[in-house]
Amino acid sequence: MVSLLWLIPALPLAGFLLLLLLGKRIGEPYAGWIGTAAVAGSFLTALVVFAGLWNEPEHTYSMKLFDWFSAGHFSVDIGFLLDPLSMAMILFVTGIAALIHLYSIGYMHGDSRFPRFFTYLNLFVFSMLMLVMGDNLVLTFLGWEGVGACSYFLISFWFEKDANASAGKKAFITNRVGDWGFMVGTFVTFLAFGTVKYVEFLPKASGLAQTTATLIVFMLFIGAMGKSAQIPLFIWLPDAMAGPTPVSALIHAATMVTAGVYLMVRVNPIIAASASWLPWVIAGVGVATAFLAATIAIAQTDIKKVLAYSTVSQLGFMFLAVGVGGYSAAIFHMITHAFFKACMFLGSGSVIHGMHDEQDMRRMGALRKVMPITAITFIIGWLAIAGVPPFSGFWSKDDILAYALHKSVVLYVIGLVTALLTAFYMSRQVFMVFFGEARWSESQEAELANKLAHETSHESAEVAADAAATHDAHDDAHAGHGLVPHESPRTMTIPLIVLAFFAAIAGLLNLPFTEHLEFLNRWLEPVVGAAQTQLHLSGVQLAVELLTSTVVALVGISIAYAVYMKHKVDARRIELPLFANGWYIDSSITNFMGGLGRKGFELIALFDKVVIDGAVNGVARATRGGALRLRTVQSGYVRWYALMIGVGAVLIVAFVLSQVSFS
Amino acid sequence: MSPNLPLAYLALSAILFAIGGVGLLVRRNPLVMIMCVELMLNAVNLTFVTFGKMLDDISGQVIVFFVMVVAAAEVVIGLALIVAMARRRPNANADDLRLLRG
Amino acid sequence: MSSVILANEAAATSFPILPALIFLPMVGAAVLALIPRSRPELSRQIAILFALATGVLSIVMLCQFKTNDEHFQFVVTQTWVSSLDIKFLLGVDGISLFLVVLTGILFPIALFAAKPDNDPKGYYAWLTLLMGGCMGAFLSLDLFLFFLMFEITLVPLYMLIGKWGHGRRVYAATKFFLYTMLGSAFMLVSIVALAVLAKAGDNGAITFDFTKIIASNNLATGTGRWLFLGMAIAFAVKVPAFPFHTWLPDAHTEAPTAGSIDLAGILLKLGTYGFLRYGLELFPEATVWFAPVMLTIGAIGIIYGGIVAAMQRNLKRLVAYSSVAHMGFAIMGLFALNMEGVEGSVMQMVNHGISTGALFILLGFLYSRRHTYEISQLKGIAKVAPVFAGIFTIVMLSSIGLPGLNGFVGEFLVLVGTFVAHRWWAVVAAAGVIIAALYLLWAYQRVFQGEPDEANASFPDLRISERLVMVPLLVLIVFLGIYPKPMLERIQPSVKRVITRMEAQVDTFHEPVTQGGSQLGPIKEVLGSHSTEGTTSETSNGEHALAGLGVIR
Amino acid sequence: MSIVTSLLAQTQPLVTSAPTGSSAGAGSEILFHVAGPSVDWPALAPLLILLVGGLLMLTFSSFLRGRAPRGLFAVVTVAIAAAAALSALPVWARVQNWDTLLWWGTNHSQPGAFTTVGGSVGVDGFSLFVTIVLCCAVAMAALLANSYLRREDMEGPEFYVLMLLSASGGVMMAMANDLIVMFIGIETLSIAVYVLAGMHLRRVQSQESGIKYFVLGAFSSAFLLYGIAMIYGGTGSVNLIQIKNFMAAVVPTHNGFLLLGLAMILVGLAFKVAAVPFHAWSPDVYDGAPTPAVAWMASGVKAAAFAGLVRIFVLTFSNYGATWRPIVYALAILSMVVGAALAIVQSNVKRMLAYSSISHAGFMLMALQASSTEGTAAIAFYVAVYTFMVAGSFGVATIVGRRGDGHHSLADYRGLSRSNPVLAAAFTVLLLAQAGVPFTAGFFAKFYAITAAVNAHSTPLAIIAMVSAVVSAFLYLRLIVAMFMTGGDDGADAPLPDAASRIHVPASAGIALAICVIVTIGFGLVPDLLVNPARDAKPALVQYQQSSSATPTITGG
Repeated sequence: MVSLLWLIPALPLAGFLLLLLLGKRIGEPYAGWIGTAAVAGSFLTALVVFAGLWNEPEHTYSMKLFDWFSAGHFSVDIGFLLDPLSMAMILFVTGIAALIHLYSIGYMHGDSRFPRFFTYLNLFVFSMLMLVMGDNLVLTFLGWEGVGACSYFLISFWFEKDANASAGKKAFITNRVGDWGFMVGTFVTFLAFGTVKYVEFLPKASGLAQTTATLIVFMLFIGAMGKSAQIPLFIWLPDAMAGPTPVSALIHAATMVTAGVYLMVRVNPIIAASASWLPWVIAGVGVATAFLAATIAIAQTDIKKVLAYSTVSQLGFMFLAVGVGGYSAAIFHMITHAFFKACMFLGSGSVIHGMHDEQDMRRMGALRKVMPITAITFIIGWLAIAGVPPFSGFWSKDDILAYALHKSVVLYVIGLVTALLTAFYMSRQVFMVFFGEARWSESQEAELANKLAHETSHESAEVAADAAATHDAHDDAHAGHGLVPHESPRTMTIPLIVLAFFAAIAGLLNLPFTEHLEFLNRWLEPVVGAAQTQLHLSGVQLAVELLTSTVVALVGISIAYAVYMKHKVDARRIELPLFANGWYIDSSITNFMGGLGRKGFELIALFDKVVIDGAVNGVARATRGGALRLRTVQSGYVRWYALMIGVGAVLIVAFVLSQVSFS
Repeated sequence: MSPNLPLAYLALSAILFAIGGVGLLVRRNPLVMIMCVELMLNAVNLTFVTFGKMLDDISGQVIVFFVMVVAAAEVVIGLALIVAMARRRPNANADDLRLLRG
Repeated sequence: MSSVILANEAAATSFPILPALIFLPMVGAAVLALIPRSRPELSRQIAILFALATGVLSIVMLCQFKTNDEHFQFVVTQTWVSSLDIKFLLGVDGISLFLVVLTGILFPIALFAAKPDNDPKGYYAWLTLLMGGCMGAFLSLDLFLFFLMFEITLVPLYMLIGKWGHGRRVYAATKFFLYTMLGSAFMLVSIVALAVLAKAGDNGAITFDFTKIIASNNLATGTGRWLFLGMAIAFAVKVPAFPFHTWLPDAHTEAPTAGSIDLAGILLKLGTYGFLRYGLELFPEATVWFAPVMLTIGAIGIIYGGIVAAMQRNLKRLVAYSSVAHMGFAIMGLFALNMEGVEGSVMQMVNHGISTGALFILLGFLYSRRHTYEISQLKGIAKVAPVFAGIFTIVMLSSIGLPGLNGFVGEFLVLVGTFVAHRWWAVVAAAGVIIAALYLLWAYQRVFQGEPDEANASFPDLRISERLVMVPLLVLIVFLGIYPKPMLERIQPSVKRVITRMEAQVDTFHEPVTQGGSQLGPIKEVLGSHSTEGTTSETSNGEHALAGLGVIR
Repeated sequence: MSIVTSLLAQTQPLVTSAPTGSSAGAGSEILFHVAGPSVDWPALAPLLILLVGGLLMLTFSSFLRGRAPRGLFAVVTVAIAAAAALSALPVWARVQNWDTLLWWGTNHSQPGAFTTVGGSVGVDGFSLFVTIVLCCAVAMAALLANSYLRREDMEGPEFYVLMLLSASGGVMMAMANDLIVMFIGIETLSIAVYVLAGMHLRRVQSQESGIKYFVLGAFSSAFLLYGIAMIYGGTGSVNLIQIKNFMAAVVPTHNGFLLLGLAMILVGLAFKVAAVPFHAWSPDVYDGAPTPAVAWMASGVKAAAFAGLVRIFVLTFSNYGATWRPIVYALAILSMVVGAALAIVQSNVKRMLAYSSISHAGFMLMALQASSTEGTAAIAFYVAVYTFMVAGSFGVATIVGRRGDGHHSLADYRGLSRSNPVLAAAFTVLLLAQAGVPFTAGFFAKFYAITAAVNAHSTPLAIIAMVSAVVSAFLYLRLIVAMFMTGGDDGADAPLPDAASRIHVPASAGIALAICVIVTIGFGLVPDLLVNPARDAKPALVQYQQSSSATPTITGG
């Protein structure tokens, strides 16, 4: 059964090829169904393989398809490594992807490039599977780049808008900065081990010199920072919301952005062998990202932006987990996050869809009445992310915090504060969108006014506002609708329900009460066991921690309730411009790139033109100039020519006579 | 003949040669320029004769006849060219011949 | 060693396939020159016929090539100038094999892809002549013959650029001609001096026979370095390596499409191929000695080419500068002096030929529709021409070096090889991948994305014939990205030969390799002296891993 | 033994006291019984055919006044040149020790290079090679002149006669074994060329060039002659073999007269090959002189002068290499660099070619500087190839110059590929050959010169040569651009000539051009055809073999 492994990526690949060649002819909606079927088939295969994996020794199975390339001592296969970690990843990736494919059939309805969308999605799933299944760093890198490219295609899917195109480009290039780290990390690995195959080098990690290990991990971590949107490379992720919402859910929340975490977990034996300060760096970056992104999320008004920053924040949590040695916790949170964040993204997509492409939360409200299914599923997701027991997010986040406390109180406290902020801003979002007064009835007029304002002041044209308008095809499809928001079609709500269900119960995967309940921990034991920090919490400690988390979550929700439902505090006192503008990090980097960075580039281009090319042309000019000057010697006077002969003769005679010896 | 006498002849011929050369450089009349060349050639003739005497070798003096023939031929050609030019451009001196330059 | 190298092919195959590769296109050029002016339409058909026949021959040769043979194959020897032992000596090994095949493929495609504005007869005649010259340069094993072929390619390309180009074409063509000729001036002196000094012929006579010269190996160290330098200047100009590159943007910008395709696809490889064959293989000691310089040149080229490309406003200039960057990889890989680097470099040469060739074809399509290469004039083409945009995207990603497409394999191997040998250069060069994405995506956004304006709204998508032209290249792009093994395993034996010879010839040189997990001890030391932040340089005395560096100091 | 003494051997008793008593009363006998030096007539045949042929043509043409059929003189000239060249072949076979030359069996008592006419004429491979090259140059120039003279209303035998006489002077130089013979050869060569240069009476430029050439030529001849005198003074002889013997016996004290003479002779010959800084005449003369005459000047005169240089410096003064090689080294650099640099700023095609020929002279000087067998072989090859390249190039200039010989500016070549595609193609081949593009004879010429230089450890010179070749390549490219690439950035949008403005290419000139192009490409593809003769063309100084009559009388010393 395990040998069906190859089928898992093969199905999406087949779907991709089919849609690439015939997509236009197949058309809507069959292209969508083909894409969905390919991924769903892949998920089912994964289940079968999963079943088969139980029987494998150490739950590990590897398969080599063919040599990819080799030269000298360097050799890479196209081969798959199936172990508990990759199995877990495969399952949730294919599962969620299948749901999001299904959802997209409804969401992308009427788009002129409907088949193309599924082509990209299938390619993405294939790449993501290569990433997690690859049995070596280079194959992982193939997937890593592949998902990056798909992300690029999908963010700029509606490329007619410059902002979308820019966002896609920004994502790709920012990721490339990380890729540099990944590549260098791969090189060091190869230098150190002579191989890049996980099963060959990971067991030898303990024999590695500390600095080497540190270097490898640090470089790979740079890669992970890019892909998983950590400070300072997180700037692309909020912009990436320019893509269609299913893309945001699939790529920029559930799967691709967690690739960095996966990578870190994958190389955990090397982290264990590296310098002691390195986990601190990872944890520090993680917790800082978590906190910073949470503060930014507080002040966002775009429904998807809030979720985007929240994703950044949660990814920070996962890196915190990696840094403090809680690898299984990181994976645990990754899975629960995938469920609830995908659920909420799709929910927001449903809202946007129902609101006729309105993304500004200030024009929403009381949507629970018109969009009940969306509202309920969204609320489940909210409770999960806010950390309210017994929803999944509570357990996974608490798991991370427990590891953090084990490492350092500071990390724990910041983590707690972030959790509070998370509860706060998510509650804010839920209250603004689904509760309170319905502000959408007036939103049409407001939109008109806004459009006028928009035209006068182009400066305010930020990506958020641009993304708000999104695709025109969609408008056409809904032309003539009433002003009333509506519930989405079934292809969209079914995935929501499924995801909400898992968002609620996924905590069961890894309940901290007894070792028997820690299914995930035990499942991942062969992969991360050696490097994992061993927590041995007493019942009291556990209870106190769980209680603290619960209290924090509830406090966060309460504050939000006070501010946004009861209006006891002016929201503007909390939504500081500093937060709204993302601590000015993005704008600073953009300004730098557009300003000083560009100046530098221009300077080099100028150097090329003036110095390098100038030297070449200068030589030509100098030759010509010299020749022109020399030409005047050829004056036309016979006497002058005779003088030249005479002088030449005298010089030669002088030279010759200088050799005469008069002895 | 005193031992230094041949050297004096050589020096004289060198001086004549130099005079001829310098004359060619400073004069503009084509005729005078040709005469200067003749002077140079005759200076060489003197040298040949002197060497022939010094070496007690007849050929030095015989060569002079060859040179004189050649010099005569040159003069003929030179004069012909000058005449041809003078037809088109009377009173032209050497410095006027500047159509070709650069 | 000469006898060893050529031994197996003493009795060559019955059909002289290599001379045919050279002379078939040249005969085509002659036929083209002779057809009457009144029948210009014939010229295209004749040119395509000859080029295709040559291409098919090259593929036949590829099929007959013995994979695990490090020797030259299909060898043909014919004395040409007896007094100086200049021979018509041809042979092909794993290094030149794919460059020959690339020549065979790219030229017919270039012929299919573009038509001249005027005077088709001359255009096609020069192009086929160029093909013969390129074939000759890759196949020659006689230094003199190589130089002739290397040099003769200038004339057709000069005429192509100067007569059928755009804009400041005469300036560009002249610059190209003189710059390259200046480079080869040094090479000619080097070749002559080598022949004179090596005296590798029978009884110490002068010979230009490559195999004899490398067999004789009687050059003093200093001499070898000087001669290498002379050759290196020519090749560096041809590649073109920083800072000898400024002829390239001009030549590319003004060249007609086919000229650009062949210039980028084939002619630049003459430089890197020359480095490999007549640098690494001919002057092992000097190569090792110069390696740091060349690595630096390569690394600078990668970064610098990318940065300058990012600032270009003309698409062809942009691709031209990207060639500088890509060829920087090829140079760097060669001078890593290990199997990974050199094999990767050969891969990179071929891949660059395919990708950049394809890019220029696409730009030719673009130009035929819009008559401009200015980025500012183009907008939103993806909306009106999705197939064009899609194909462009694939080619672009291949050029960026996306894994799974051909560009990645070569670049990655080069970087791995360089890292093993001289790590800081690789670390810097790897940053080139960021810049590559920067300029290509930037250009792509400006040209293809956004809402098309009036001038671009009626941009017609690719015709069927144009799509068909792209198919072979796209197939190669994907195939070589996924399964480059057939290619690498043919390259490997010959590269091995070069490296082995280098180890044998240079006392202190050992191929820089990793130690593998079994001997982690030395590596601990090696990397132990490394600072993670990258401030200090290595000072280790690790035995093997640093041997490559040790030799160079 | 110098020609002078041998020719006048019978007068000896009159001048010097008789060495033996027995001859005291034999004076009258000697006076009437001339026992001149033995003359190997077949060896002198080329020289005599050219000389006598020219004079006969002049004589007989006076009977045909006005009634000469078109092209008669040209045909006769070509025939004379061909006869001269053919007559050189048996001698060549003899020098090369061949048993047969085609069907013609040869049996020689004295194999190898030999000396004749009392040691004043040396016949060796090199001199014969140059002789044949000169004949070719005459033939080419005659073919070009045929239509030119008719076009310019200058018909008559004079042009051809002068050229034949000039060629005989060149052959004399190539065979000279004696400095006086050399001098007479040079003067025969030059005086005729002075007239040729000034021959186009209706063109002021032609007259000007004639006068300039004459004045400067005479000036430099004076230097040459003074040099000869100094050599004579220093060694006691003007015979090259005796000079060499003298130096072999008496060196190494540096002989002031000898060195001074060496320098002066170098000046005189450097003037003839137009080496910088003695080159100033050549652009002006090439510019002004009738173009076919320039074709002869550039090819023939240069070839003869190099033959002289080889004989005097490589052969005779080989021991003094340390003295003259640096000078030639410097001259070569100056010629190549200045020639190339000045060529690129010209706008007159004839001037361009003039400067480029200066640059070519630099290459040949480079080979001369090597002072080796490779060097002389390279010179031989270069001279031969260059003759055809330059004759062809000036041939094109002759044709494009049109009536009045005045259309020589670059603009006159604009669009030539449209009006005269074949002519343009031929010119392109010749230009590319001059630039040294592979598969043309021009490339091999440069290649051999470089090889010779490198072999002589003058690698820097070789590098400078190649760099200057690149500079001058720009010149050829400019011409090609003008012919082919109109409408580019190079010039205004002047109306292009079309087929209507086609320039008439006369048949004879066309034949000459075709020959030049075929030779240029042919030797580029199969260089062995020319390389082997060039290598066989070894210069040699051979001691005069005493034949029956004359008694050797060592004089001087």
